Amino acid sequence: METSFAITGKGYVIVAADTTASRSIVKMKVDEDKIKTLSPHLLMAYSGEPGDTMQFAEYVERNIRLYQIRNLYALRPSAAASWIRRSLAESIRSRKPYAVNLLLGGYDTATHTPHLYWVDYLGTMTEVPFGAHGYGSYFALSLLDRYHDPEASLEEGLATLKRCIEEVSKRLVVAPGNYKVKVVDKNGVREVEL
Amino acid sequence: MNTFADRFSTTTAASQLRHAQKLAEEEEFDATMWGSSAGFGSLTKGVPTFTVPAVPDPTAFLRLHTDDHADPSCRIKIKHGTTTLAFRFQGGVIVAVDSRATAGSYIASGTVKKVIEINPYLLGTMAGGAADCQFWETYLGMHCRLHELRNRERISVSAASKYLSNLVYSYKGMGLSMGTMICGWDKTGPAVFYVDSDGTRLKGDLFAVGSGSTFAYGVLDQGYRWDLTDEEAQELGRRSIYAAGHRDAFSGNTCNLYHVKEAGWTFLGNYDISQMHYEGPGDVPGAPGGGYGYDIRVEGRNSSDPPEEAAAA
Amino acid sequence: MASVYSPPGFNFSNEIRNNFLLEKGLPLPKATSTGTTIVGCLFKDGIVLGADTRATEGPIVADKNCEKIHYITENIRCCGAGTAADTEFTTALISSNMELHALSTGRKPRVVTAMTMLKQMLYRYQGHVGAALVLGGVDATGPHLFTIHPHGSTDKLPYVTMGSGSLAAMAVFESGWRADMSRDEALNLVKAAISAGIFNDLGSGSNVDACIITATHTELLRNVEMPNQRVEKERKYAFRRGTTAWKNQTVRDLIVKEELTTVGAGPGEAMDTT
Amino acid sequence: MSIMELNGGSVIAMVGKDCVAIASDLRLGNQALGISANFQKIFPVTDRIYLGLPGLATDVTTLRERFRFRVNMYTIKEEREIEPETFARLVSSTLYEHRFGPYFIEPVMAGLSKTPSGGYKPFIAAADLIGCLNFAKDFVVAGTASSKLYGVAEGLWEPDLEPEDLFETISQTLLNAVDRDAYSGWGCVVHVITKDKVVTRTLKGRMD
Amino acid sequence: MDHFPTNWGRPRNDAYDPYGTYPIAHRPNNGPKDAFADAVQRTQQPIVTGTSVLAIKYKDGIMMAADNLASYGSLARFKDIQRLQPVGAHTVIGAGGDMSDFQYIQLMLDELIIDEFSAQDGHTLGPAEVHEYLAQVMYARRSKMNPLWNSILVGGVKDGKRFLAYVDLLGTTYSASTLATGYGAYIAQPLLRTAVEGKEDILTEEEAYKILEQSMRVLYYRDARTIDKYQVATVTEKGVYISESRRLDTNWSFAEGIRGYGAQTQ
Amino acid sequence: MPDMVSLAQPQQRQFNPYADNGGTILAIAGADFTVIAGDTRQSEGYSIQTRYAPKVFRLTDRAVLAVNGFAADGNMFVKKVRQRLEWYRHAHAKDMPLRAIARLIQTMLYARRFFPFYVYNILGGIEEDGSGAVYSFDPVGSYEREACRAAGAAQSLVQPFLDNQIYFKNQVPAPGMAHPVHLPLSTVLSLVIDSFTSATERHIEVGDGLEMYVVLAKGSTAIQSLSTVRGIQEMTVTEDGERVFVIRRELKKD
Repeated sequence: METSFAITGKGYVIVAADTTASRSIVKMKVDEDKIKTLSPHLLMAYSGEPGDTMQFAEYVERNIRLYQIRNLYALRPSAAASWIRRSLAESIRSRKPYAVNLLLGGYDTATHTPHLYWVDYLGTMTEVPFGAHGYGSYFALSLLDRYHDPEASLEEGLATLKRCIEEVSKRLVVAPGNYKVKVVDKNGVREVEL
Repeated sequence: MNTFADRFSTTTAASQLRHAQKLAEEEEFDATMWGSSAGFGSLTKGVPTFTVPAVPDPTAFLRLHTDDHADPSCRIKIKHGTTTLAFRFQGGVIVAVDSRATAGSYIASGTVKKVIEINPYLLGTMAGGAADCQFWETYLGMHCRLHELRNRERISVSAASKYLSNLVYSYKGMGLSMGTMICGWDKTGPAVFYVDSDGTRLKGDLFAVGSGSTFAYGVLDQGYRWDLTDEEAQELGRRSIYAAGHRDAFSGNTCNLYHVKEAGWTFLGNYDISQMHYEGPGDVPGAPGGGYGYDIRVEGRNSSDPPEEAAAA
Repeated sequence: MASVYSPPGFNFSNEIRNNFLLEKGLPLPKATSTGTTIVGCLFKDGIVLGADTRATEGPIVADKNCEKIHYITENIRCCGAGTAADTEFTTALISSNMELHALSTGRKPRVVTAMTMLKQMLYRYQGHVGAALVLGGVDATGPHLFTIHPHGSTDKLPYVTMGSGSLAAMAVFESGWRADMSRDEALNLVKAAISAGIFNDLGSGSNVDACIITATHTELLRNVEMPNQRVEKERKYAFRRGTTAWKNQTVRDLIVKEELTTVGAGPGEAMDTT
Repeated sequence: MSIMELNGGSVIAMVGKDCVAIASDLRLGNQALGISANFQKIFPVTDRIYLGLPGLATDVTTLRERFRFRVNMYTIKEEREIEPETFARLVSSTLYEHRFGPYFIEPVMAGLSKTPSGGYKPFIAAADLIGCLNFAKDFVVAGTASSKLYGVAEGLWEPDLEPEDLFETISQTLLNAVDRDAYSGWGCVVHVITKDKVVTRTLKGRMD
Repeated sequence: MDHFPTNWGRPRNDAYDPYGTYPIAHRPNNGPKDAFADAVQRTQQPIVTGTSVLAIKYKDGIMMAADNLASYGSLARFKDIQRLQPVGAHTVIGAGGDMSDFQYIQLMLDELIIDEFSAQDGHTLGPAEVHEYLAQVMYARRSKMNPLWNSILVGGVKDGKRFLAYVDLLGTTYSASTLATGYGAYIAQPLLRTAVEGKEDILTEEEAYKILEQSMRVLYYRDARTIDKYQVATVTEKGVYISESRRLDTNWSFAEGIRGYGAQTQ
Repeated sequence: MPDMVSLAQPQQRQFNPYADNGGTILAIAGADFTVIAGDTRQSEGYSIQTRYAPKVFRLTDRAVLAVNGFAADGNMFVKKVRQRLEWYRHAHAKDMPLRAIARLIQTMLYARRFFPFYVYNILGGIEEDGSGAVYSFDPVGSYEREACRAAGAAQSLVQPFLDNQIYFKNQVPAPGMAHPVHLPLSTVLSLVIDSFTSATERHIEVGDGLEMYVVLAKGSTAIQSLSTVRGIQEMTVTEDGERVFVIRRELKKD
């Protein structure tokens, strides 16, 4: 079952998503990257209806890129999140809605602050210090309530993330095996190994 | 109940009259029941009897008329219990529960006792239908006492839980809902058994049951070790129930904490979950001091990371 | 959203999403409805309309003193029962259409015109606009009283009732109505009919509103009877200041403070304004 | 579980002496799971009008944007600030436009309206999800805890409360009502609007 | 037991199991959703039915009225059915609902009275006892899911006490100074309450009769299952008296001026 | 499963054996008294069946039971409880103590686990130690002892109000002061009346009349505050023990 986490820390956001692509009861692929880099300082983890996820992520990616080309600078995280939410809220009113849940992690280079937005397929959006989607959230959120520190260093942040992943694999019947983890901070986006 | 079928099998006026006069007699309580044990008299003689509606599918009838969380239109609301946990460690068994009962979205009570004190050595927890747990665990308590009287020794936790499991299994599919942990200390040491209305019975070290159980597991698993000290274990139980009470809408209000040791169980206290959020559980052993709440814990800390010169400015 | 003005008519953009949520097993919430007793009757000089003032959401009273007698034109009024928003907007729409009609024809509006507009509109929506109406007024052709059902059927009778209390009110009319009553007799009868609804039907309650329309004059008697005033409470419930614990406070000052600083003129060098 | 209970949340507004107050809880849930403890449901429309939007969270944001747009258009076209009565009608007609396919929001409005003599008069109103307005003289409520709020407010509300007393009454009403509702809570925010200032306080409410 | 919060409650429509891996107990059940709306009294229904019964208290006792019609669906099937029945010397019962069930109840009550008589213990059954007995029978039958499909008014006077109460197929009971069953509860009850409440000890027999007659007339105007032929029962300290059938005089002159339902004027 | 066989003869029919008769009940325990109250309206759907149908019943001189939900089930249940209490009195030559009645009610309700009584019960009275007590039940018999409880149609309106006024929930006491643990009888009676008038305003199924039973412990001083109450009526049967009173008030009838 799809699971994604995101955690803010001192000057960064860690976004992690499982790498399983499944159809019905079959695992189609185990190294799928479900985190899109939307702009130099913006990451988006997506999960939900297969097909919709990819299509929507690419649609968002292209539009954010288009904005950057037109205006020579990228949207700030809050503005990007707002636009993405609007796209989802309008899509849910259309005949073929995107059923996609998102975690948007970005680093605002103007205020030097990391931002994390929790967005669901209905277009519900809220800014959170940490967030999760999928069944994993039922285990991870209380864990993060307990262990999350907004001023944690990257190493500490990754350790907390590891706790979440361990907990989910320990307790969730359909726990995913592998995760891809990306970090966004003032230096931009990079992938990290756990 | 066997007389149930023939009671109205003939419909002549005379028999109808006879039957109507019989109505003064309680159909589910016969004369033996008003003995000195005031109602429990016949319970000790065998399994209690239940009235079943005279429809082809009594389960469907019950499902139609009593509520589940999803359907607000069923007006016979049965109280639901929620987050409970119990774990074994070197110092015994810790049992911690919340105290909220909901009927639909309405919080029917915030003071429910979800730990049922079966006897001084046995505790049962309550998740699912409140009445199911209260009734059957009380009933279990009576049988544990009978066991003591017959065998001149305390019933083992294993036997007690097996007894309960067998009881509720005979009602499987009838609509009972209970998920309970039978916790105690017997010759084998501390023991925790999970018993539910499906008939599952599991021996284990650590269980959490109810809608908030996932949140409790999140904290519990991370802090659990076999060699916890008593204080650490108690704190872990409190902290896990707090976590569930905070995140889960159907759990909360207060946490009741019990510790089972060789000499029997002790009740350690009742802790308000909101108070734990803001101020912590108070002056109790194992408490770290300060509120458990995320916003309280991280107050004044923030993630923004301005460059040195900007921070100085 | 792109345009400043919305196109006229209903907007169905949420329909697909809502159906989707419905399929997920999430039932739609209920709109405010007026269980309601509304009545109207003819008398010698015109029409008396009446209504109770309770609006409900399920078993909860949402509004204790709402207005159910809606303005159509000066000499035509309409009582509404059913989905509250529908009665409100349907009558408002027809009211403005009547005004336009009167302006374009240059004649005083007639009750049948309003009735036809209402029934055509309601029929078009096939009962989905849940308005059950009692329409009454006096025009050049005399007094008229109609009921209009949500599906668009109409009735023309000397005394009519609608809403959940309609049976109670009708019983009063059936036993008390006569042709050619005086104004006071008719008003008392309407009050009795509404009261029967208020006291015997749980969907109706609070006060009695009435409206008397004659050829020359329309008189709205808002809360003409108030039989259900709340008794004074046994205790006072004002709290000691500081009872509620709060974490933080922000104050948004709405007074723009302007301070006048004179520039370039020291004391004693004030400008001579004489 | 109705659609209104998907995300939870409740709002109440009360009238005092020359002041009004509007308050809401801060929970955003995904059914039983709490997601955020800082989800604002009350938004300033003008200096003296506040709008509470309890209901489905995606519609909270959508309608918030929509109303801001419409109020801005009004201000530009009319060259004046919108009055609460007018704003209530704007809300009502926007919702009724979606009569068949509604937004799952039951708006609550509180504000001070200008009187011809230059003073200010308290104004509160609520609408159901298809825009039926309810102008009350005492209090209006909406959201998942509405029946609880009705009960407590009916007991505690008194006429002519001073701003500070109104703050106590509305806070006590809201806190106790949401404590009996599984889908509302996680802290509350109260705005007390008087003619020269708006005081916003975050309450120390139960966090379970 | 399923602990997962989102799975609590009834399975949703989208919960299905394409691979059939779940055991039977876990299969979703998409039965009726609303208990109180769907489980309405549907398959077993009354066949030949009587409609309203009205009763009020007055100065000397109880007065009860019911028309003589037994309908078969919308057919006015039997027009001379008596729906008021004396029980013993102090009581009268009036029934709406299924007439065959009512006749069965009559039979049962006859036996009861005979039993009581043959005991010869100096006691007789009064209205309160008859009502209690009926309530027990009706409640027991509803508990067997095999109800007697009636709503019954029981009225009487014994030992100087007036008694008037209601019992229906569910065993629900209540008493008040004015009672009505069927459509009477909606149409006649408001009139009766206005006319009687607070005046129970003042109303004379003539006044009481006028009130009931007027209510029967309104019922005849508005309840399509009522005819204009009815009986009135009076119970006083002297005993039970059930009148012959009477006719209502009715007035339809208001209809002469009505033309059409809308814009028609001729 | 012994004795669990339902009626064997095939009967295919759908008949709803339940109805909802509205109304609200409430009970508050004090230090040495308990107040148990209920409105007297019985309704079904939108029509009022009667304006006076009692929902609160005296069981013994120290126990009063309030029932709410489906009226027929409620009346039958009270009758059965009274019968069991009568049996107990014959067997033990004393009235059953309150906490035993509570357990009795649980087993009686649970005996109908598969065909529940649609009844919400609140039992109020005086415990053997002389303290006031309230026990509240769900339809299948789970119960707990509390200090105050509202049940029925308007429970969600009344209960949070009582939380605030009886338990002082969410109220910070004035500096140096503490909230009282028990309220005096006169205050409790006022709160009960205000609860019901508030519920009448906002809930259509509540109204017509209010019946408040007051159970006083032996030698309770709260009796003084009852002397000025208008229309009070004593229901006590035994002497030198607990005393039961009933107070009636009108509520709005719309």
